[in-house]
Amino acid sequence: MNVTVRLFASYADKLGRSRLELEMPDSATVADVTRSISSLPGAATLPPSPLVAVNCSYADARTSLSDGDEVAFIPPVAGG
Amino acid sequence: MNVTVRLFASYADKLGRSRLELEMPDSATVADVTRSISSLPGAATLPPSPLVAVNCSYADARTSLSDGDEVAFIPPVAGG
Amino acid sequence: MMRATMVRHPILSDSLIAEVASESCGATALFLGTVRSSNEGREVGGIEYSAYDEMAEREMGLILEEAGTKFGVEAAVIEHRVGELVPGDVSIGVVVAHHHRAPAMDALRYIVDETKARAPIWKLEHYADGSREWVGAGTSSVT
Amino acid sequence: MMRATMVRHPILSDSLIAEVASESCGATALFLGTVRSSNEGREVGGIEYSAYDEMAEREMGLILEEAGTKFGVEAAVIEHRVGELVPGDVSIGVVVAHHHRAPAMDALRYIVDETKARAPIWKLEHYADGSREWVGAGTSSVT
Repeated sequence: MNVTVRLFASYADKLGRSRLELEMPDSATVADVTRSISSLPGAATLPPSPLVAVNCSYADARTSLSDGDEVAFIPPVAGG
Repeated sequence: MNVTVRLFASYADKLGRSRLELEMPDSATVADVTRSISSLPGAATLPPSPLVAVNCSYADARTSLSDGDEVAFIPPVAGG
Repeated sequence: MMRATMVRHPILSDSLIAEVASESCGATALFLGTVRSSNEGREVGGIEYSAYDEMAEREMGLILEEAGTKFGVEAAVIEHRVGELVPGDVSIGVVVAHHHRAPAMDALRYIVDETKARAPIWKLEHYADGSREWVGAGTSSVT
Repeated sequence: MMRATMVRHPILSDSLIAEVASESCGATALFLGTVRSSNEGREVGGIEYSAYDEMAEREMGLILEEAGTKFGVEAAVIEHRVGELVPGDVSIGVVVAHHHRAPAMDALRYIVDETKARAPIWKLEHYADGSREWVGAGTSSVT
């Protein structure tokens, strides 16, 4: 299955991109996507368990994914 | 000595006036002014110890007065 | 900058906000009290606000000083309106500017609550049935 | 009436207040967050706000629903601005209308605090010395 990964703010800076498509096994979880991202160039300074959202809702590492899901890595927020 | 008494809102309605001058003995306190006011027509339904301000500051019954002081009787406030 | 004023004209929130704005303050908190069209089930046609003006301004000034000391407020304004108001009219406007958001909102609540508890201001509510009553004065209906 | 929107235009407090006003609500509470000209001793030239817009609007919408349930809010609006802001610009406006003043201010604080904690929004501060830094991101200076 395919998932869309979105990166924002300092994470997008580190990895040099804000969006990528990943092909993942059908049983993949958020943790699997995090592992894939962590192996990319520039990802060395990402936190080991970054905050993640799936389809615009906060999710944890065990959340299982479906084809077409959007997985977003959320740096420490600073709105307001 | 002379003190000015001010009445507001429901108290002014009860006593039919908003201001009067009283001549008081030199050692008079707020309690003495309250007693004088309580004997006026319409004052029967005033509370026994109404809230009082002297010269725009809340004061208690034992506060002693000076010539020219303004003694205000303050009904339950309802600003805002 | 602190100001506490009894006014006889409409209270304009934009003017209050502009008065306290500064580039050093990250937080502005505003409260507006508005005349409601009903109170405890009775339809309100209007409210006549009256005050012991000199003392109300003095007491609200003290409240602003207290808020300055307690919360480190940079600037704050209270305007309280007196006269005949109708539902929807703003009776009180309070604005606070502070470096930070939490004390801005703490100070706003303090000023609003203390003003309501201490400022010598009264309201005579006019009801749709033609009767009038002093709010908060217990059995002191005047009609 | 509840609305949570990311905007690219200036936030106008008067419009927000007018949007929630009603004759049944006696209390309106407003918070404005403003870009400060200094932060932790450094002179700030501007802030670039960015967001995961769809999620930010969804999360702020949830926060408004929560405030409605917890505090009985009649109407509330959040506007958060993104793009290049300079000191003095309003970055967030929150307004709450309620029958009563205490829950209006409780709800305001809840919405402001939760938005700051949960909405996926970031700021890149630009300093007078030409450097830039992601706020809150620890060691992630980009210059």
